[in-house]
Amino acid sequence: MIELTSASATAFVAQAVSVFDVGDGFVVPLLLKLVFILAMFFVVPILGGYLEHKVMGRMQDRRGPVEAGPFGSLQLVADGIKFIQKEDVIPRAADPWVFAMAPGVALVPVLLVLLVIPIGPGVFALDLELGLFYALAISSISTLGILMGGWASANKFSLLGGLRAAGQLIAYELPLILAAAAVALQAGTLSLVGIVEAQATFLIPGTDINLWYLFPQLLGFGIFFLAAMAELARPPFDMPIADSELVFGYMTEYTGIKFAMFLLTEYAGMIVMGGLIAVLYLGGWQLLPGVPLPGCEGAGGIFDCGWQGQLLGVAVTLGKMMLIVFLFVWARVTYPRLREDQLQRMAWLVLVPLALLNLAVITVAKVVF
Amino acid sequence: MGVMDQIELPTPIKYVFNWGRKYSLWCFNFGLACCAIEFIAASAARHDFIRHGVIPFAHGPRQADLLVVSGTLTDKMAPAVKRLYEQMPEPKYVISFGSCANCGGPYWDSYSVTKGVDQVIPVDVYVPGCPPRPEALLESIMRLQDLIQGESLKERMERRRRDPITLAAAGVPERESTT
Amino acid sequence: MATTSPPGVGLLKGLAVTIKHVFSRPSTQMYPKERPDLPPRSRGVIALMEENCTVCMLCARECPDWCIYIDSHKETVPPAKEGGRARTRNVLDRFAIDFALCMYCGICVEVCPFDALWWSPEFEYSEYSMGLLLHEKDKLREWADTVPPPPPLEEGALPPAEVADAIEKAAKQRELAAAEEAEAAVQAEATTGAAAAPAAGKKAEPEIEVTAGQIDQETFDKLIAEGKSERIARSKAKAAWVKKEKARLKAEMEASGGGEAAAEAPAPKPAEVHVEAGQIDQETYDQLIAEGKTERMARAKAKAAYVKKEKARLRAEQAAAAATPAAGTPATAETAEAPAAEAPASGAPATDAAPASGAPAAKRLGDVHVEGTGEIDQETFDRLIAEGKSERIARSKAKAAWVKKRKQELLDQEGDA
Amino acid sequence: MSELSTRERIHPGTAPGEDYHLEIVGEGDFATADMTLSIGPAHPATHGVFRIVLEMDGERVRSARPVIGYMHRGFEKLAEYRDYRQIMALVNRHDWLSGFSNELGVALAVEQLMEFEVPDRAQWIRMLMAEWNRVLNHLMFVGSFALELGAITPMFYAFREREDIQHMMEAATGGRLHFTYNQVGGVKIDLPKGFLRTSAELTTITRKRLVDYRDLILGNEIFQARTKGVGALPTDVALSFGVTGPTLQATGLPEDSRVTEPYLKYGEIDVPVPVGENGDAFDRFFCLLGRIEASLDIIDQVLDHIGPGPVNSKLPKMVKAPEGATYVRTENPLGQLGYWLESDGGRTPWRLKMRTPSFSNVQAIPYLLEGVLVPDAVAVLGSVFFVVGDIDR
Repeated sequence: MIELTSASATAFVAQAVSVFDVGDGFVVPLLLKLVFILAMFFVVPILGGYLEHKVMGRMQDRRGPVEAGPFGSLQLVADGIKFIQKEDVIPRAADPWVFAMAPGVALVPVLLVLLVIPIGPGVFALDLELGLFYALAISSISTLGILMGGWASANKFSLLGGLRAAGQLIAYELPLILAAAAVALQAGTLSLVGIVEAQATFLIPGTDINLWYLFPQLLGFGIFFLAAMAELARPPFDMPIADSELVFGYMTEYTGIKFAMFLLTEYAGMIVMGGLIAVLYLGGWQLLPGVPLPGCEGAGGIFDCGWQGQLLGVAVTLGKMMLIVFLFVWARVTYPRLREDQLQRMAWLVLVPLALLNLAVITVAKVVF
Repeated sequence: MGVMDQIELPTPIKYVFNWGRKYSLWCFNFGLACCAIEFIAASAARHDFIRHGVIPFAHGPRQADLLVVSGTLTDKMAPAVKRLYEQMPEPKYVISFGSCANCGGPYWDSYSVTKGVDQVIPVDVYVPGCPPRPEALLESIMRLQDLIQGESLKERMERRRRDPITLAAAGVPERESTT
Repeated sequence: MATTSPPGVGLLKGLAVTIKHVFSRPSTQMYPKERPDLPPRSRGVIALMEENCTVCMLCARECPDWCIYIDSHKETVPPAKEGGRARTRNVLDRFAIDFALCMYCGICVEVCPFDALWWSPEFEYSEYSMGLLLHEKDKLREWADTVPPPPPLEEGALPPAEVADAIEKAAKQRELAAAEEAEAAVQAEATTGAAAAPAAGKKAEPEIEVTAGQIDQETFDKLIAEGKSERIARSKAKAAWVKKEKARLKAEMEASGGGEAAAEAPAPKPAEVHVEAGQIDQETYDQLIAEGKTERMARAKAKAAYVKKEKARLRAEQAAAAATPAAGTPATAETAEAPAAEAPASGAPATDAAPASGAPAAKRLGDVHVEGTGEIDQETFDRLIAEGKSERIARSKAKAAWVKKRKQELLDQEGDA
Repeated sequence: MSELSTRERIHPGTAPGEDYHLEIVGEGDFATADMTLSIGPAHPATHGVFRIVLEMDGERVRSARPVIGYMHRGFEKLAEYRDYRQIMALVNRHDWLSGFSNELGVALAVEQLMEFEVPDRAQWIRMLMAEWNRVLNHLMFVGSFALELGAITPMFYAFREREDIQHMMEAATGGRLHFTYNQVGGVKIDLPKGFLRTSAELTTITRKRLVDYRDLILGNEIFQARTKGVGALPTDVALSFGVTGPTLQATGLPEDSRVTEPYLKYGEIDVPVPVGENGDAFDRFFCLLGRIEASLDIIDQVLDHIGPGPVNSKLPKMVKAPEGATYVRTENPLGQLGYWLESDGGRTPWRLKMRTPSFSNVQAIPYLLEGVLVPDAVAVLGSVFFVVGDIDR
């Protein structure tokens, strides 16, 4: 009896997961993908937020949330439930339309980027040929939302925060793209799935040791990581919301659900960046370099997986995302924030030249080997 | 907000909603004087009220659900407190932390001190002490959470509309022993 | 200044510090489940031992916030024995502390002369309504159950005044009892003398009010010459002056009092045995330890034993030196009271002394009821006015002086009768 | 509340009669004006209700004007209506981070007026407590300064230490912030058993943990980039503003009342005074950490010296300072605290004037803020250590 139930359950899960491979049909896969993306969108950031709470707590010698749900795991759920009940305040002097639209404009691009990030063998919503290009292009639209919010709030702190955000995000877009370009160059494709595949088959020249791009592109990884942190306005690059200077930056006047959307943007952004880093540098859903996932066949064991392989792949990607989130939190807990001009200087005088250098080296290496 | 203060919600939904408010008290610390230090102590490692879902990350009033007035309120400061309170979105809660905020405390005979924050804004829980120890804040937060869990938002808002300053004691749950 | 290190090292060190804490136990105290460890002296809430309160109103008067509310009424108590006088006493109707207003300074607890107020470390009494923070006496009485015993004191501390007094008193009593037994056979009157001694001893040195500026010039000059600071020299010189003055007065008293001075002399002596902290009676100590007492207890008891022995020894020496019973002219109750009764009259007013702590004579004075409150002692009044005191003060003091005189007169008449 | 004038509503903080004008640069569509940014009275950067009005050109501060008085509680007036015991409980509240040192100042003043000799043991205990109080105070500022620069963690570490120290001090005094432990003529009651041992243990622990702050903040390159050369205060300017304490010592002047005019028993022990070089925010923080270490050293020395004896002397029922006046200055954690006590012989002082360190220290803020960026302004505000109650009183 028990075996029967478990068998049917596994069969159901298998069906549910492998549905993404189903090429034929349109409506059902689309709906499923939508549901999948939304689940990703709401559940994973909450996971990230919980991780942040807990890690920050432990690093600061305390425990973090405990009471809400088991071990405080429902803390962010409680936050969400609370935010929908809050009064929605629009300052009288604000531009109501722009003010109302800003959180959406900031949030939707992040949601769209999630579409292309593969989180398991065959588990992705879209495999765009120009996936990387799409991701980077779309994610910079968020900046517009932040700027809108900052301007429309009719608050000096918001305005300063919005301007800082615009300056900062534009400055760090460049090293981010240059570092990603090096990866695309090495992989020879802009497809994110293709990049994972390329990493699975990348061998150190002259040997048959498989490596992720983290190792040949260590410099690029560092640049991408820093730039991602700045893009997300995470401390120590959180000048746009620097609380001790600008209260809450562009979010100062936002209440209730709109504020929650900005908050979600931040957490989802962390997840998206974590996913991008996992895909670009950490071999996507591969457990270890050169080791195929159980139940998978084919090139490096990254495709043609059974449902076990798919589940494991999803778990591995999520684990890598959480690792990146952990690194973000670690930096946040440890460092004071930079000054705006130091931040700009770092972008233009350090990161951009280094990214160019990285690109050049990779190009040469690509040509030579 | 919106309809939630107009209609009485069905009990299960009310329970969930109250639970959400109870464990997500983003807290704006109105650190005025000595008590603010004990407030910080309550947020720090030893006492860590984030355990109870009190998140001290609300840097401005707009994101806050809970205003902890800790310290002496002076007449010069009173308008600012009132304004900050009004900037907070409903539903909002206030804890008056320490003797000064309760009713002027050691400065009861000072010409420049407002004799209690409840002269300006409604207060939900009063914490005695000068300054109260951090555990006292934790206790008052749990008391506030009891209040939130049992309350009806509709009733609360009606009461607020009737009498914007004093929060009528009616509807306040019976005090139960915490020990 | 910070040492120069290669760039990035500082950043890495910071990361090391924070990651280190992930693997250590958080220092969080899980409050509602885990009770805080509160020191006994912690000022959490004020408890009232209602039984001890005499409605003296000191706490309410001294409170900087005026947050103590006391109501009381007088009640007449029937005389204790047939033919006695009915007495009145204060009955506490209401005792309330407004904890919303209280500034937790502890002055009320400090000034309470009858140990009716205590600090309890409890802190969990926040309320939904401020009115409930006004704790009435029943509530305050409940807090009294949570009052912890006071903590032991640090090494090198003098014992608390009450304990020291009690030890002293007990030692004195024991020693007096011993002396009594020893001398009873030799001298019949010794009993009365010994019994009177402590009372006399207590008031042996008349109180002298020292006004600022009166210093012993000799001492002052000497100290200045020794290179001491002016402030120190001044204070020491003042102390020297006080000492001298007291000696002088005492000598005067002895001269006027004649015989009883001799009886007085040995009385304060035993009290002068100075016991250094740490000097213990080893024998007692060993014995107690052997009995399984704790070390602290044994030490304290051994110390007391030492004091007792030492005093007994000194007294024995004195007794040996005095040898003849003539020296111990009986100090009767009347003679012992004399200096105490004399003190206020001799121009050294002990106005600040609480009536309760007065010598027996003062008590007897207090028993005498004097009618009329309008009169003042013109002499005192004039003197005070001449001294530049305000009229109000002079009047009240003069009034007091009149009452005192009148009482003395009445007392004398009684005595004569 | 009276109706505010239009001017006040638009530009709050300008004094009546003061003409408010914005300098307009450029013409036509390109005309720009400076922005007035009012930071405070309830702003995260001002840790308290300190308000500062910045006139800004973009993110650069043109001029800064502190607006104080939001925490004015009339201490000096209240003291005239309280007897000396009550004052002792009152004054530890004006600089709420250094309650014991404040009481100490009043106690010394009254004792000086009464020409009272305090027993040795009481003096040593006072020193012990004053130094622990100093450590408490400085730890708070270590945390809050880092917090203002965006580092959240040092605050938590600082409070971990503070909790330990506060717990120890509570065992002796009964209070966590407001100790009310002094009385005229000594301290109220002797230390509880185990205090000295805990003290000795805590100095070791705190010293060990100071390494964490060095690694986490002082040695951090970002911190150095944020603070070095920011808000540099020359010695002469500092002196002309009456700046004292770590802010003055950071400029290189080893001025410390404990050394230059010893009170209690400071003359008998060695008091290290850390000094900075440039007087910038970094040096101020460096001095702060140095002073914690110095205090721990002093505590160790006190523990060696403390001997048996009484801790207070018998007092008259009502303490009355004789007619006269005196001025006592003590080295409070934030700088020199002075009490001018004038008595007419009554039970309350005729006048109690306070010279509080924070008040003098913030006088330098407009000087320091001129021409800096907003983030630097925050660094300056965090590094000129002040407590708002100590400014406004």
